[in-house]
Amino acid sequence: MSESCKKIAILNASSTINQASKEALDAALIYGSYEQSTSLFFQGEGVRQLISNQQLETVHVKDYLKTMAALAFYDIENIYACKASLVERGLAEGFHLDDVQVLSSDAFSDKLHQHNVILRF
Amino acid sequence: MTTELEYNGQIIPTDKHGYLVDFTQWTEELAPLLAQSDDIELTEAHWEIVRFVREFYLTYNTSPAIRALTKALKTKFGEDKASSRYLFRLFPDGPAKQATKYAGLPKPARCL
Amino acid sequence: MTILHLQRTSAFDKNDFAQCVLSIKPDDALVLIDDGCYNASHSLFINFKKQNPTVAVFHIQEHAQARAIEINHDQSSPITMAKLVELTFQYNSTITWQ
Amino acid sequence: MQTLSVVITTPPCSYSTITAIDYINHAIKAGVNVVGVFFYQDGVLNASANIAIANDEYQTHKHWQKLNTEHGVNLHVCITACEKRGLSDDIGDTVNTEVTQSNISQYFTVSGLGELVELTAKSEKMVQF
Repeated sequence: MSESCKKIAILNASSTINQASKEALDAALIYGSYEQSTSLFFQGEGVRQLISNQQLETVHVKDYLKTMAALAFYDIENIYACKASLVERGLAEGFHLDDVQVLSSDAFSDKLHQHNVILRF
Repeated sequence: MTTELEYNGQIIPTDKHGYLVDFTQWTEELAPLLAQSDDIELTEAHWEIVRFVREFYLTYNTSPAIRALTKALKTKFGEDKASSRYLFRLFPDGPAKQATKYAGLPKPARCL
Repeated sequence: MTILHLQRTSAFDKNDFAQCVLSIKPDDALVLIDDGCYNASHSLFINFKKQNPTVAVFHIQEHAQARAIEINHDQSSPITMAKLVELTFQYNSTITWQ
Repeated sequence: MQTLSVVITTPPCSYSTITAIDYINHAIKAGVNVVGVFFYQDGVLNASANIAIANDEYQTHKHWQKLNTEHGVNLHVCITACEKRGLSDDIGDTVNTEVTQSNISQYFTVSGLGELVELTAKSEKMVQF
């Protein structure tokens, strides 16, 4: 598969306590572990996945957000959040991840356009 | 095939593949017992990986897939111990599968 | 690179379309599919058309017809499923908004 | 030849799935090589061997079957997503029984997310439904 130099974007659009969000992360980790260039995008309700101090275990949901801290081991270094989505929801940029790039809608879309395959969950 | 381990008069439930049902019940004494079912005797080299995998799980709430494992090992132990060849020599059925079992962690997802 | 945006949900029900319109660039195209056809009369769509008159917009004719949606052809061009397959290969990538 | 893979995330009883099947059939008619279909999230429910839909409704499962048998389209299901939803290829693989059974339709291939990566690499285009 090394001949493929496609860039993969996983566009996260579901809120935190949602099976779709965990399965999106699983897909991203697989692309990463197969050495595919992979980026994570958070837009709409998806931005909620980045907010710190969420306590998923309180409602018996496995805290997959902790797994995001391991993204670097999967060579996933590009993480983008849509500023407009944060503002619309009154969310401050208090993330549980360090390397999130918050982008205007235009810049966010520019980044998306640099990818060959885009999956939205 | 058993669905529990007996240790020190205590019954510790395992799933049908031999993994602990509750990872918090694990103690270091259980590791050799878990390895025994695969006919593996744990050496210090095994232990390094088993402890590492458990720590990874406790930090990130997931067991590392092989590539992530080698990458993470490289930072800690250097190139020699971070090759998948080295890991497969220690854990012939797959380091992700076996090291997690002895570390008392859940069976990694089949598709990962 | 260009993106073919496949809009499958109605903005009267879900907010995917709001994110979709924010992500469309001038050389992209938008296709209204399934309940996405309902967006033709949504203010988001009408404003989008005003601000981006040159972006190609299509809808699957059968999907609009099935829902008794009349779409003005200068707002969106009716296409068949066969044409959608063609479009898939004319753009660099696709995003499915659903 | 143009190559295409499709990702399905909608369940068999969703009308959205009909659109996906329609799209794949048109791709085949246009001479596109459909390398594979990957079922993920609730999409894996399409692989159940126990789907029964009244005769006067759209037979989603029969259309998948036809794509596989008549057009050789590979239908891959993510086994982890399956098992979470009660679909398995090793039912009965518990204590005291050697018999394994499957409730996954024979027209589907049990795969993992690695197959999604393969399909991505092997196809010119990837479309999600």
